[in-house]
Amino acid sequence: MAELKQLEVCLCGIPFKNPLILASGTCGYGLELRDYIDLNRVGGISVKGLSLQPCKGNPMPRIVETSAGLINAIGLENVGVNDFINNILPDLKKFDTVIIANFWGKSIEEYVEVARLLDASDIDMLEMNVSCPNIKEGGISFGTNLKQLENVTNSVKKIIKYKPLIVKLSPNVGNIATFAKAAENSGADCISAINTILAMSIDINTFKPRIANVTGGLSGPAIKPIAVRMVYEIYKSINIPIIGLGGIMNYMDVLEFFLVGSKVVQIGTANFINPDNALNIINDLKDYLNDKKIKNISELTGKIVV
Amino acid sequence: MAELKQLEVCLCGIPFKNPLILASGTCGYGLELRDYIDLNRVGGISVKGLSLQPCKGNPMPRIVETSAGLINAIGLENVGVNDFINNILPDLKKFDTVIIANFWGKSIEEYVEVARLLDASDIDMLEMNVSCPNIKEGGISFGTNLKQLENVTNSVKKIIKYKPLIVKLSPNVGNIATFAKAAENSGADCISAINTILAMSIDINTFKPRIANVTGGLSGPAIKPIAVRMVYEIYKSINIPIIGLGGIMNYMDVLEFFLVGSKVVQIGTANFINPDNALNIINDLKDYLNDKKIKNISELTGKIVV
Amino acid sequence: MAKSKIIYNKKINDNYFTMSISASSETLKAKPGNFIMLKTNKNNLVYDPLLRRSFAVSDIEEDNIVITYKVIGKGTLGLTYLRENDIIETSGLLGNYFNCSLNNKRIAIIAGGIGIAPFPLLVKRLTKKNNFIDLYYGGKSKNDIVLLDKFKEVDNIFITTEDGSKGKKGLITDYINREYEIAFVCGPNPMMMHSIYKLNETCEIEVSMEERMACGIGLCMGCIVNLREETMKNKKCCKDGPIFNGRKVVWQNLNN
Amino acid sequence: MAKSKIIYNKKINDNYFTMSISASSETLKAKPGNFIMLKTNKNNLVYDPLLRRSFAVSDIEEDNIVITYKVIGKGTLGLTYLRENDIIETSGLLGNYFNCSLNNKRIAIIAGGIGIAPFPLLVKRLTKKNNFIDLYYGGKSKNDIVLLDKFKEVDNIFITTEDGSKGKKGLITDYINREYEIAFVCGPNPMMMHSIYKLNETCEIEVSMEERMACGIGLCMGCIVNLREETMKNKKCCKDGPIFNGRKVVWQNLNN
Ligand SMILES: Cc1cc2nc3c(=O)[nH]c(=O)nc-3n(C[C@H](O)[C@H](O)[C@H](O)COP(=O)(O)OP(=O)(O)OC[C@H]3O[C@@H](n4cnc5c(N)ncnc54)[C@H](O)[C@@H]3O)c2cc1C
Ligand SMILES: Cc1cc2nc3c(=O)[nH]c(=O)nc-3n(C[C@H](O)[C@H](O)[C@H](O)COP(=O)(O)OP(=O)(O)OC[C@H]3O[C@@H](n4cnc5c(N)ncnc54)[C@H](O)[C@@H]3O)c2cc1C
Ligand SMILES: Cc1cc2nc3c(=O)[nH]c(=O)nc-3n(C[C@H](O)[C@H](O)[C@H](O)COP(=O)(O)O)c2cc1C
Ligand SMILES: Cc1cc2nc3c(=O)[nH]c(=O)nc-3n(C[C@H](O)[C@H](O)[C@H](O)COP(=O)(O)O)c2cc1C
Ligand code: FES
Ligand code: FES
Repeated sequence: MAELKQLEVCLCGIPFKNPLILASGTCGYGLELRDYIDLNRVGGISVKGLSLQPCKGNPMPRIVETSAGLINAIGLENVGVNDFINNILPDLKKFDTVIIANFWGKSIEEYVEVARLLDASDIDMLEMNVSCPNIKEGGISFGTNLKQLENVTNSVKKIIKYKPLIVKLSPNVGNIATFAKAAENSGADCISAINTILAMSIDINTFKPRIANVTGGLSGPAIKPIAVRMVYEIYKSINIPIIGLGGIMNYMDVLEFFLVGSKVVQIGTANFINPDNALNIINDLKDYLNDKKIKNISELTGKIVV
Repeated sequence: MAELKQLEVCLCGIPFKNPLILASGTCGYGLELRDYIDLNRVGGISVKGLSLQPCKGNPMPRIVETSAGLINAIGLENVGVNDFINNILPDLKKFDTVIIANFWGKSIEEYVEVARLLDASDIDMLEMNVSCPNIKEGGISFGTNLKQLENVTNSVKKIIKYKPLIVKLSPNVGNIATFAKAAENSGADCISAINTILAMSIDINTFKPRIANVTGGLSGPAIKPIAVRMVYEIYKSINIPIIGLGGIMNYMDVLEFFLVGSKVVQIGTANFINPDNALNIINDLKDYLNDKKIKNISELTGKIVV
Repeated sequence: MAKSKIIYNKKINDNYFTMSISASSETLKAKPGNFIMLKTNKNNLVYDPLLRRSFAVSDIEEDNIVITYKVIGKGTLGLTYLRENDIIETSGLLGNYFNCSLNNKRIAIIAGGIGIAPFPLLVKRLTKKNNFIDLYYGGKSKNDIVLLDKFKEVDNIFITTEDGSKGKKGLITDYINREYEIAFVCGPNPMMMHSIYKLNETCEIEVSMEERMACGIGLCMGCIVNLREETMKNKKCCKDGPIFNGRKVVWQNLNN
Repeated sequence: MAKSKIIYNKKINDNYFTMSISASSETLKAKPGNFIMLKTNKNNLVYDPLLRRSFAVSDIEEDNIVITYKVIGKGTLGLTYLRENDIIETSGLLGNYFNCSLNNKRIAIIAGGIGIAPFPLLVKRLTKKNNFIDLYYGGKSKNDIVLLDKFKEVDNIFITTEDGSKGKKGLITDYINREYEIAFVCGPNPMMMHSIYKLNETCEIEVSMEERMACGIGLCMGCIVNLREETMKNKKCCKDGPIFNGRKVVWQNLNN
C-alpha cells in the first residue's frame, strides 16, 4: 500500500493511481486492450481522437517503420463522439482508471460541439488535439498558428463546465514554448506534448511515398530527445502542469520526462510493441523509487540539474 | 568511364564527379580523413564551420548517442577562417574534390567578413550555417527568424563576387519552405537542408543533461524521415537547387533524398560510424543506376510519384 | 507476450528460412492461417527494428510451432542471426483462420512465393477427409519454391516460376482452369486479385492478407482492409483477418 | 574498417567479459594503451546502437587481440550476444600508447574497475626488464576484480573493494604511499585525479582517458581533453590520446 502511494499524482484535481497514461491513438478506445492487460492498473487512458461525425480515416498504407521510429497517417479514423459516449464509454467506465477523451474538429464550431458533448458525459478529462487543419479558415493548422490555437482554446474552454481541458501541442512549430504559453493564457488547464513530428518515407522501388497520405507523423524512440527538449522549454515558460510524451519505452525514459518538468507521462508507440510495456514501466518505477527512497514521484518533476 | 558519368552533377556551375559531399562538422577539415579514405573519390567536402576568430567550442561532454541518433553540441570549435585559408586549404586543394567552406558568425558583420575572406580564397563554394544566434540582436537565431535570415543572406550575397552561396537551413522552424523561399529571394544560389534538430538527453543518475550545453543538435537515421519531408516541402517552393541531408546511411537513403528533390546530398553522422561509408554509397549508387539503366542520377531529382 | 526458445533456425536457401520455437499449450492450438508476432532481436535496449514482425504458423511439430520466413529487410535479417536455444519474445496466436472443417470438397490452394507459409498446416488439417486438393504454387525463380516435402498428400501440384527455372514458366494464375468448391489463397495482392478472377464463380475464396502491422491486436488502425457491402466500417487485418472472403475485399484500396 | 572473426567471447562474471578476435598483422602490432572500435551487432540494416564502441587492446594471443569489457548499456550488452566464428566490424589500431620502453624503473599501475583492461598487455611489455611493478587495483565489489591471473609477474598487488568483499575495504587511492618513477593510471576520472594527488611529485604519470567518442579518428571534436600550458588548443582524446600526461590534464573541464 505505502508502495502504491509513491506513484499517486494529482492532475488538475483528478487523482491518478500512477502517472502512466496510454496515449491517444495507441490503445484504441481502451477496450481493445482488456484481453491483454489489466486496465485497472494504468493511471489513465486517452482514447483515439474523437470527432463530431464518425471518420473513416486515410487510405492505406497508413504506417511505416523507420529507424527507431514509426510514421503513421491513420487520418484520425474514429467512431464519432456519440457512438463513443453511448456504446463504448459505459464499458470503459467499469475500469478504475482515468478516462481522457482526446478530440478534434475541422472548425472551431466542431471542436466546441464535441467538447460540449464530452463535458456532459462520464469521461474525466478532455484532451484537445490541435494537429489538424482548420477547414473553414483555408486549412491553416490549429496547432501551428498561434492565433488559431488561442481561438480554439478560448472557445472550447468557454463551453466546458465540468472537466479539465488538456491542450495537446504539435511539435511542428519553431518555438513550442510560445504555443504552450498561448494555450495557458487561453484557458488550458494542462499541456500535453508532444504529438507526432511531420515526416516522410519513400519506397525506392515504386518512387511512391510509403504512406498513402504522402506525409505522416513520426513517433517512437527516434523523437524522444526532441520531445524531452520541448517539454523542458515548455516547463520553463508556463505554470500549468505538463503531460510529457514522445518515444517513452522504459522507466528510464519516464524519469527523463519527469526531470524536465512532466507531472504525468503518456506511453504511445510502446504499446504496439508490447501492451505489457506500460505495466512493466509502472513496476520498474516503483522499484526505482523504493531504491532511491523517493516518497512520491512528483518530487522528480522539473528536478533537472543545470 | 561511361559509368562514372552517371554520377556527375553540376551544382551552381560547379561540376561534381559524384553527388556525395561530406557534411560540415563530420569530416574535420577533410585532411583528418586522408589516412582513411581516398578524398579524390568524394564529390565534395564541406569543412567544419569557420568563424572570424578561432573558437574553442563548448565544454565537455559534447556528444551523446540516442536511439538511432547522435546529439552534439561541439559549439562550432574551429581554427578560424585565416588559419584555415593559410594553413589548411593549400593541402586540401591538392585533392581533386569540391571544397565547400561552411561558415558562421555572431553578427551580420562577422558573417560578411568571413564570407569576404573565403570568397577571395581558393575554396569552391560557400555554405552559410545560419543555426547560430545573432549576439548583436539579443541572441535571436539567424536561422529561425525570417527577417534575420533575409538580412544575413542579403548582406553576405552582396559581398561575394566569385563563389556560389549555399544557405544551410535550420530545421527548428514551423514551416521550413518559407525560410527556403526567403533565402532564395535574398540571393542564395542553393539550399542545403537540414542541419541538426534541437534535442536533449538527461542522465538519470546525476539528473544532469548529458550534454554540458544542456541542449544539442540531433543527427543520424532518427531524423531522416523528418529531413526527407523538409526537403520535399522546400523543393515544391523554390527554384534553386537543393543539397539534401539528414541521417543518410546508405544508397537507398540517398535515393529517397533525390526523389524528393535533392540535386546533391551530404553524408554526416555516417562518416563517424565508418569513414568508408561515403565511398561504399558511391559504389552502390553506380550499381543501382547500371541496374536500372539510368543515364544520370539527376534524372531522379524530384521524381517522387504522388 | 511470451518468451520462447528457438528449437532450430534452418536455412532453406539464400532467402528462405524455417524456424521452430517452443510454444505454450495455447499457442499449440494454432489453426491454419493464424499468425504470431516476433521480436527480431535479443537486445532489449535497442529500438531498431522497432516493431514486431508477423509470421503465419506454418506447421506444428510436437510442442513447437514452425514458421517459414523470407528475408526481406532488417527484421527478417535479424531473425537469421538467431540460433538454437536463443530466447525470443513472441506474441499470439493472433488473427482468425482458414475454414478447415471441410470434407469431400474440391479444394485449390494457391500460393505466391512466401505465401506458401501457412499451407503446410492447412494441408495437414484437410487431407484424409476425402478432400481433393490441388496446390498451385508460383514464384519468381526456383529459390522461391520451398517446402514441397510438406505437400506430399495433395492430389496435384502445379508449379510455375517467372524465369522458368522450376516448373512451368509464367505466372501461376495462368494455370488455374479447373473448377473448385473452395480456394485458399496467399501471396502478393495482385496475384490474389488475379486468382479470384480466374476461379469459377461458384468457388468460395479465402485470402490471407498481408498488411503492414504496428500492433497486431487492433490498437493502431494501421492495417485496414475494406470489404464490399460494409462500406462504412473498416476491417482490421490483424483482428478481423488476416483471412477474408476474397470476393469481398476492395483491392483498389490497398495501394501498396 | 576490417571484418574480424570472433575466436571466443567468454563470460568472466555477470558484468565482465573477455573477447578474442582475429587481427591483421598491423593490428597485432598494438602497443599497450592503443584501442580499437567495434560495431556491436551484426545486422547492417539497423542503426541502434548507432556508433561504434571503444575498447583497449587488453592482450595479444597468437594472431588475435583480446579485449576485456564490462556490460554498461546497449552496446556492450549487444557484444555479449556475439559468439565464436561470428564476424564483426572493427576499426583500429587507434590512439597513442603508454611509454613501455622502460628498464630498471619503479613502476605503479593503478586501475579502477574496468580500467584494468589495458594493463595485461602493458605488464607483458614491462616485466623481465628489471622493472619493479606494483599493481593497485580497486573496485566497487569482488566482481570488479578480474584478470588477476594476467598479473602473476608483478611484484606486489594491492586490492581494495568499496564493500570489502575482496581485498581491503576502501578506495584504492588510499593505499598509494610508496614512491615511484612512473605510474600508469586507468579508471574513472575522480579516481585518476586522486591518484595524481597521492603520487610523489617526482613520479611521471600517464593516464588513459575515457571520453565518449563518435568517430575515434579526429573528425567530430566530441572527445576533447584540455591540457595545462596549451590552453588555446583542445586535444582530442581519440587522436592525441587516450594516454595523456596526468599532471597536465585539466580535470575540471571533464564534467561527466
Ligand atoms: C498476417 C501476416 C502473416 C505473415 N506471414 C509471413 C510468413 O509466414 N513468412 C514470411 O516470411 N512473411 C510473412 N509475413 C510478412 C512478414 O511479416 C514481412 O515480410 C516482414 O515483416 C518483413 O520485415 P522486414 O523487417 O524484414 O522488412 P522491412 O521491409 O524492413 O519491414 C519494414 C516494415 O514493413 C513491414 N512489412 C514489410 N513487408 C511486409 C509484408 N509483406 N507484410 C506485412 N508487413 C510487411 C514490416 O513488418 C515492417 O513494419 C506475414 C505478414 C502478415 C501481415
Ligand atoms: C579509449 C577507450 C578505451 C576503452 N576501453 C575499454 C575497455 O577496454 N573495456 C571496457 O569495458 N570499456 C572500455 N571503454 C569504455 C567503453 O567504450 C564503454 O563502456 C562503452 O562504450 C559503453 O557502451 P554501451 O553502449 O554499453 O553503454 P551506453 O552507456 O549505452 O553508451 C552510450 C554512449 O556513451 C558512450 N560511453 C558510455 N560509457 C563510456 C565510457 N566509459 N567511456 C567512453 N564512452 C562511453 C558509448 O560509447 C556510447 O556512445 C573505453 C573507452 C575509451 C574511450
Ligand atoms: C498510430 C497512431 C495514432 C495516433 N493517433 C492520435 C490521435 O488520434 N490523437 C492524438 O492526439 N494523438 C495521436 N497520436 C499521437 C500519440 O498520442 C503520441 O502523441 C505520439 O505518438 C508520440 O508518443 P509516442 O512516441 O510514445 O508514440 C497517434 C500516434 C500513433 C502512433
Ligand atoms: C558533430 C557534428 C558537428 C557538426 N558541425 C556542423 C558545423 O560546423 N556546421 C554545420 O553547418 N553543420 C554541422 N553539423 C551538422 C551536419 O553537417 C548535418 O547537417 C547534420 O548532422 C545532419 O546530417 P547527418 O544526420 O547525416 O549527420 C554537425 C553535425 C555533427 C554531428
Ligand atoms: S496492426 Fe494495429 S490495428 Fe491491426
Ligand atoms: S571521437 Fe571524434 S574527434 Fe575524437
